[in-house]
Amino acid sequence: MEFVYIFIPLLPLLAFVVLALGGSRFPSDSHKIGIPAIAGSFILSILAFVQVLKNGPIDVPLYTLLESGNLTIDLGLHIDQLTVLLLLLVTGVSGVVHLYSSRYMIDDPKYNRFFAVIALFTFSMLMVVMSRNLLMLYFFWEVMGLCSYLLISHAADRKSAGQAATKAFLVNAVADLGFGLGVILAFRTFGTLDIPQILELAPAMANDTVNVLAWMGLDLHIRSVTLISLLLFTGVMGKSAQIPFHVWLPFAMEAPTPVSALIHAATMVNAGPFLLVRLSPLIILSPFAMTVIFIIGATTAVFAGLVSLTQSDIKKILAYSTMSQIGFMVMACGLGAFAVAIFHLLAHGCYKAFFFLSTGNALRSVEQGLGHGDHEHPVSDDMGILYGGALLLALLPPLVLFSGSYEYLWGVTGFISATIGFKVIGLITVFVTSQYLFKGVTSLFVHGPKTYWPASGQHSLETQSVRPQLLNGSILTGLFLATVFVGGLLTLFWSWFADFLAPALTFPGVTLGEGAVEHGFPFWLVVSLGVAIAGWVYAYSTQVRSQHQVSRASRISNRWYVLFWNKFYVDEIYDTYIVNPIIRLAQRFSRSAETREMRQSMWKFSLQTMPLSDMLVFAKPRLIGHNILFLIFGFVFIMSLLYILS
Amino acid sequence: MTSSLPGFLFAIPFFAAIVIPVVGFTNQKLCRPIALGALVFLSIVSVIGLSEAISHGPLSHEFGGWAPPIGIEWVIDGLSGLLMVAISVVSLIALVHAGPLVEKELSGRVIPFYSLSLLLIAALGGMVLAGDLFNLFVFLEIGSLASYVLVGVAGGRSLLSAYRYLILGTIGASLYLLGVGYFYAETGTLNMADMALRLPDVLDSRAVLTGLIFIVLGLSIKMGLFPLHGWLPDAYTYAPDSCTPLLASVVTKVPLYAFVRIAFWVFGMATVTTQIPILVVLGWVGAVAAIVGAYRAIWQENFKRMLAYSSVSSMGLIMLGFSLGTETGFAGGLFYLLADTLMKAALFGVAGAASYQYGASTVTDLARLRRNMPWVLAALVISALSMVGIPPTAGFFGKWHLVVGALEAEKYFAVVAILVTSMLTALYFFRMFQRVWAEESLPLVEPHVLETPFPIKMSLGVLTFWIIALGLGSDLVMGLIFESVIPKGF
Amino acid sequence: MADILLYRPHFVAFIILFLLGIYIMVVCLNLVKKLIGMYIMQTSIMLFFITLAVKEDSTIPIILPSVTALAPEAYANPLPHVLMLTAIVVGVSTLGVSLAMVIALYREYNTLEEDQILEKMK
Amino acid sequence: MLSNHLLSWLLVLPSLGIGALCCIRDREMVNRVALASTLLTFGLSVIIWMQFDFAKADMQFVERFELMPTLKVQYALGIDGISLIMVVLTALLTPIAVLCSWNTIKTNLHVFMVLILLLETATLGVFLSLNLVFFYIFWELTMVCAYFLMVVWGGPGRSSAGLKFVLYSFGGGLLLLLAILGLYVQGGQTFDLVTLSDYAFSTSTQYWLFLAFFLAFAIKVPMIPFHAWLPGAYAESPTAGSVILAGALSKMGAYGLLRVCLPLFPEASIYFAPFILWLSIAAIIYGGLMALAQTDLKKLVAYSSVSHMGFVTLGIFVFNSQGIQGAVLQMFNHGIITAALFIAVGQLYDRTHSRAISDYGGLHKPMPRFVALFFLFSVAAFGLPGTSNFIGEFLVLVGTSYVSFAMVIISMGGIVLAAAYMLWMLQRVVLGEPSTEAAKVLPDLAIRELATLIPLAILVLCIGLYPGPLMEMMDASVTHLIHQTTGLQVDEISQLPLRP
Repeated sequence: MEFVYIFIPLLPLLAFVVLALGGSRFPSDSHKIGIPAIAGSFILSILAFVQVLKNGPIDVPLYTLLESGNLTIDLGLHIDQLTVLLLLLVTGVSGVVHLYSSRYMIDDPKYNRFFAVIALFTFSMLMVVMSRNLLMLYFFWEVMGLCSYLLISHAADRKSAGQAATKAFLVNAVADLGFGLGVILAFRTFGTLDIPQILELAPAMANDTVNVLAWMGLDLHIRSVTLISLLLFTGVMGKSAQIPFHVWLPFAMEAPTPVSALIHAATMVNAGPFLLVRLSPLIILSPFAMTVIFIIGATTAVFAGLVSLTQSDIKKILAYSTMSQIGFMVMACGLGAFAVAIFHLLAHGCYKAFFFLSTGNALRSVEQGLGHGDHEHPVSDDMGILYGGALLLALLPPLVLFSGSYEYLWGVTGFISATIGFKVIGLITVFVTSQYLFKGVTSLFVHGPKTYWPASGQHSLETQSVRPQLLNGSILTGLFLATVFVGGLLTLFWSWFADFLAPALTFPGVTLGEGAVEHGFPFWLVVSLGVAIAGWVYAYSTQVRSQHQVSRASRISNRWYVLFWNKFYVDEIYDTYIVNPIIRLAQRFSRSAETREMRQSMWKFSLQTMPLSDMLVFAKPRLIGHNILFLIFGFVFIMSLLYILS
Repeated sequence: MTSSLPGFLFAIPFFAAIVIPVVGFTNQKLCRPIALGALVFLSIVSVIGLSEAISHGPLSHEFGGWAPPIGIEWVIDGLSGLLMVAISVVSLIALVHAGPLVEKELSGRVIPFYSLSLLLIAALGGMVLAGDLFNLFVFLEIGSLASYVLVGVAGGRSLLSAYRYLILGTIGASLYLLGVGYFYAETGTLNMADMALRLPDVLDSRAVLTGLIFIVLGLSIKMGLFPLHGWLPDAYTYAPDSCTPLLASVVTKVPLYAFVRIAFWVFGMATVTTQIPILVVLGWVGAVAAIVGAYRAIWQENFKRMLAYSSVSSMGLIMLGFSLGTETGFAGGLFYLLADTLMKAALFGVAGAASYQYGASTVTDLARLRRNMPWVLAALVISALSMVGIPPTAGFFGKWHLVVGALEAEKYFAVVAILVTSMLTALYFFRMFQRVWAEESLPLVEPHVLETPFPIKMSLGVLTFWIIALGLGSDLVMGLIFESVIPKGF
Repeated sequence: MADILLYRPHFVAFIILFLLGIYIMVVCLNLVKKLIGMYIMQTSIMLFFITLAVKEDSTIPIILPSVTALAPEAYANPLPHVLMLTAIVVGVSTLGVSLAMVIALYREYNTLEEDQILEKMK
Repeated sequence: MLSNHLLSWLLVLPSLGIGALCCIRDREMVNRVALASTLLTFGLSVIIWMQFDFAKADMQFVERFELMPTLKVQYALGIDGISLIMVVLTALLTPIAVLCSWNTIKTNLHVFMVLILLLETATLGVFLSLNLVFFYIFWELTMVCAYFLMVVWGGPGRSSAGLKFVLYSFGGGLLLLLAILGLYVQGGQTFDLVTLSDYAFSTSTQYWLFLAFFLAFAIKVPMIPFHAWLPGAYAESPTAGSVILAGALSKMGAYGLLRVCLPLFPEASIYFAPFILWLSIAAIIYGGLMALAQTDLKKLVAYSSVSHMGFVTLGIFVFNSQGIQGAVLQMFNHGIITAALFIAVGQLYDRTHSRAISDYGGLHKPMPRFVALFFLFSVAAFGLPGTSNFIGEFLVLVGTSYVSFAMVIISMGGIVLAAAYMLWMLQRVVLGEPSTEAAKVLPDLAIRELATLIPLAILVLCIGLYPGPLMEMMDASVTHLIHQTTGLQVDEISQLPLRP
């Protein structure tokens, strides 16, 4: 019976294979393969949810990938409470995006490629959340990156798309270096890569240390759990666009909007927090790692929020907002509030998907020559949805974080001093979030969209008129309502949620106590809601007063503004201090190899003989070389004397 | 019958050499069939001689009824039989190859060419067979005279190199004769076998040492051993293309044979390595010769000159092999000698063919072989690869045995020298290939290019075949050498 | 040194002739002069051989039927003479060939001076 | 007859093809005969694979008879798990090489095909020989064939590249000869590998012989200070030449290390291992950096090959199951992937006659099928999970982690570099707008061209997803090899401690 769950990832995979191999035969019907597959997965996910709810985790063994010495990699699916929630999220959002795209992308020349890749993506994301083995997880973690690359470079004609895709992949590759190292270290520490086994063994190995400077002959012992956690967290930082690996996400907005919704907001970037939660029993053993995670998450949350304030492109604003939200989840993980992070993750996934999709709609209408002040008629509907969504998103963090059992949950790690920092950062983020979202939505219609579809002839008014807006509108509305419903429900039944998730997070020594719910609806929730609304109002008021904040700002704030607007110059710093030096070094190597080749003209053997050869003593242009004869001369003389003297 | 075999071996080419002018006077076209017929006969007889010598021990033939040591004795044993076979077969092929070339470049001198070639072959045979030192001298000079003339027969520039060859060759011969005089003064005999018995008593005498040095010097000039190779590059470069395959392949090898005969049979292994350690010196000389010859070959633009320096290098290698003082080294040297005979004949044959058809003389000109001459090109490639030492050709196994010998003798300088030489050889031959298949488009070809004449193609084909066959049959040849050639004393 | 001159004067003479021949071959630029040097060198070797055969109070090694044979010691060694006879033939033919070459060279270059020939060949 | 001498037939089949080709001039027939004979060889290699007993560690299908008794040369062929993989690789790549030169070789096609077949015979011979003399003969033969393929049918810079290649290879070959003969003189007058591996050499002898062998093999691999011949040779060869050169010939070096250096000179191997490991790491990084700076597509692939072979040598000299199995797997993968990349670049070259990256761009529009395959091989080249390189690199890195984590980190940096140069190249070649008008109408791959790439693509994915069969194939042999090198018993090898 269990093996039926193999079809959860298998259906999208089959869809991918069919589309990739034969997609060109039915170019405009590709969605007819993708959508049923995803729908099937979604239904199976619901079944799995019910099953898990009833009987607890499910294990589906697959096959043995490889055996080499003491290394054995058994692939298998592990479906527990955590997985099942993410399965629902992924298949759900993916299904919606499939539906949406079937209309949105209809006149795209690479229609079938698009569906093939998102099917592959869905497959690999499902495998990431279901995989039982760390290597398998890493495996699909990378495949997701590949899909992201393929989708960012979807509009390959644009140079910027190609650059963005390369950048996204490379930043992730650097980060995954840490991930890979973490996998290897985990194997060397635990002797296995099976995640449940590792989590079981972890407490026993808590005091195991690694001498990281052994190769220099020095002594610096670090606990291996700390090291593994940090290394794996590096991968998380890449995939979830945490500082300092965040640079790729804004550029990834080169992808079509449904992709941004699916990958760069709702699912792939969520893999990071998911991994942290999945490995929570391991990470929690290392307070140092927890602190680092907290700091990175918090910094990202604030930083991304600040930057997004200054952006004028709606998709970039959303990208930074995503970063900020995920920073929030990571921060929660760093505090030990894993359930909160997951809750936030699910809610954010739904909201963000909705938000991006509606932005796509809005962009479509603006872009058809209707933007820039000519937006009264077609825009107004969408404007309402956008504003509503923006408000909701702004209120999400406080709703999640300052409700329920957060205090208890993050109190688990026990460092009280962080409490104040957490709260301050939380409030700042809330304030900033509500502000930038508002501004983002308005700026879309004030400044006009900066990127997305090029003004090519592809999207003519004819195709525009064919597209039924109604369907998309209804999907969005449905999604919106569903998210509100689910969000509200979960908020209200928080304790149920926490209890459901608890088995996946349990680790020896810590148990979720009763009474977490009693702390619900405290003072802080009210405060944060207030702050959010204050931000909203502030943004609205400034927006009304002036559209050009720069001109009005004082000199100091002006400077800050420029700093934010330039995203703290992180891209420039990377280019100057990392990318360019490496390329320059490579070119220097290459040049020196070339000049060496030039110098070795010996290889080319110019047609003249080498002058040196004429300088050799034995080649005098005389009939009888003197040297030879004098040699003989001398010999004869000496030998004759020898004989005579004998 | 069999006891007079050595006599036959000399007589066949010698009488052919005499008959040719007589017959040729009436009908010039008969020269070639006579010469080739004589050589075919000679080859057959020498093969018989070799097999007889192997199966029944050395055959000796006394002249005029005088028994050795007083009488003149001709001996055919394993070594001389082997050399004889090599000489007769290679010169047969070389003369087959020479046919079209002679008609083209020596059209007025067909008779002297064939006559002198046969005289040269007869003299070489005589040297190989001679059982006493003075006889060897006489044949050395006869052979040299023939080759002087062959070098200069085309006139022009080749005359000067022939003259130079003559002067230096005569000095060499004189030195050899002088050395023989010293030996005679000490031992009172000229017969090699007899001298070998008497020499041990007088080894302390400086006269023997002096004589040996003179002989080695004299033969070194004749065989073109560095640094006494001065005559060789010019002679090979300017000699007519019809003569070079013959000259380059065997003429220098036979003086080397004479040296080997004297060093290992007359003196014996123990003497030349310990009491009069001439082999040590010659080992070093051979090593330097091999390297310098190969190095100088790199920079040659003229193809035949490059091959000439390559001969200098090969001679060094062979000498190195003989001087290693181990059985394998000796056998390796001998094997390489045989291999080099074939390879040089083939390479100079290619040079002749190239110049016959395209007037190509420089390495760069060889590129023209690409057009219309695939078989010649193939012969060039295979023989060049053999020179470089690519398996499974003869050249490879030659180097193989040399290295084994050097390793067994623990003479590491020799190992290094062989390897360096191989590397340099590879350099100039692959540089040649580089020119042959250069990126530049081929120079405009003369409007009417002949088909390569059949004799040239055939002889090159046979030589190439033998190069590979000798490589693949290396085991048999080495077995034969180990069994019936290696002198006592190792 | 004096002893050598006294007891082995023939060796000294041979060495001097030999070296002289070589010296001429090296130093003289005229091709014919070189040949002269060459022949002197060859002759010196003959001298050397012949002197080897010499014995004091010996007679020529010819046994006539009319004369009773003496003890072997009483005859000069005949072998070197025979050898040198051959060597002379060889030397003469060498000289003949070389002179023919010189004639051909002269026809080609109109000179017998080495420098000039080399100059013309360039 | 056939069943008793399977390995000999493996050598004979291409030779039969050579014989047939000598009599044929018709282009189409020449192609067909060459293809048929290579395919038959491949089929035979698959049959051998089927009949191979994976559980045994020692040589199988052994054939011996005295060939040259005086020289102690035996005709000895045998195969174990490691050489079986190499044989299959070679037999697989050659038909593909024949296919990809179907129409592209304009002159002397039959000679070209003869050389290809000869090269195949020689390469197979290297992998099958149990006698060092045979090993050497085939070794040199490969060099000669590859040289002539390069210098006759090669690209514009072929002369100097060919000379460089042949001199390096020949120098290496001489060292190999010296080493083999040294082994013969020192090791009881035999050339037999099986006998020699039981022979205990004294330590100093081991050092010298090891160094000579190592240098010879390192030039072939090539390892870092000896790589100067590589870019030219790979870039200037005709496509088929590059395919076999990079695909099969560079494996001979690594194979030699496994077959000769490790089992015969265990002490020396362990003594020099750190040095070689650092050289390998230098190769990984240096090759990556050089590839990053290349403007020529073929040179880029060539330098990436330096980097990949660095992983192979890295894996070999860590002396544990993961490392060596990973290395062997990497040899196979590198053979397939680099060959495929060369074929792809060759297909581009056939269309535009340019190898410069800057002459391309926007290929995704006119050539979608090509781009899909090219993309697959490019990402496979830097070890994206799902492709075979990932498994190999991961195993090598796990193996290396037993030695040093610093090395693991640096070599992972090499993987990132690989991703950088490959993706950057893709960005410039595949993405964007076509650079010229002509580039917009390039024809997509024809069936024959697809037939060269698709089998390789399938293999890359299959091994990436299920490397089990290959791992099983070499498991026993590798364990035996480690046992010979380190002296550990079999159960110790499979249960290495968690931390060094």
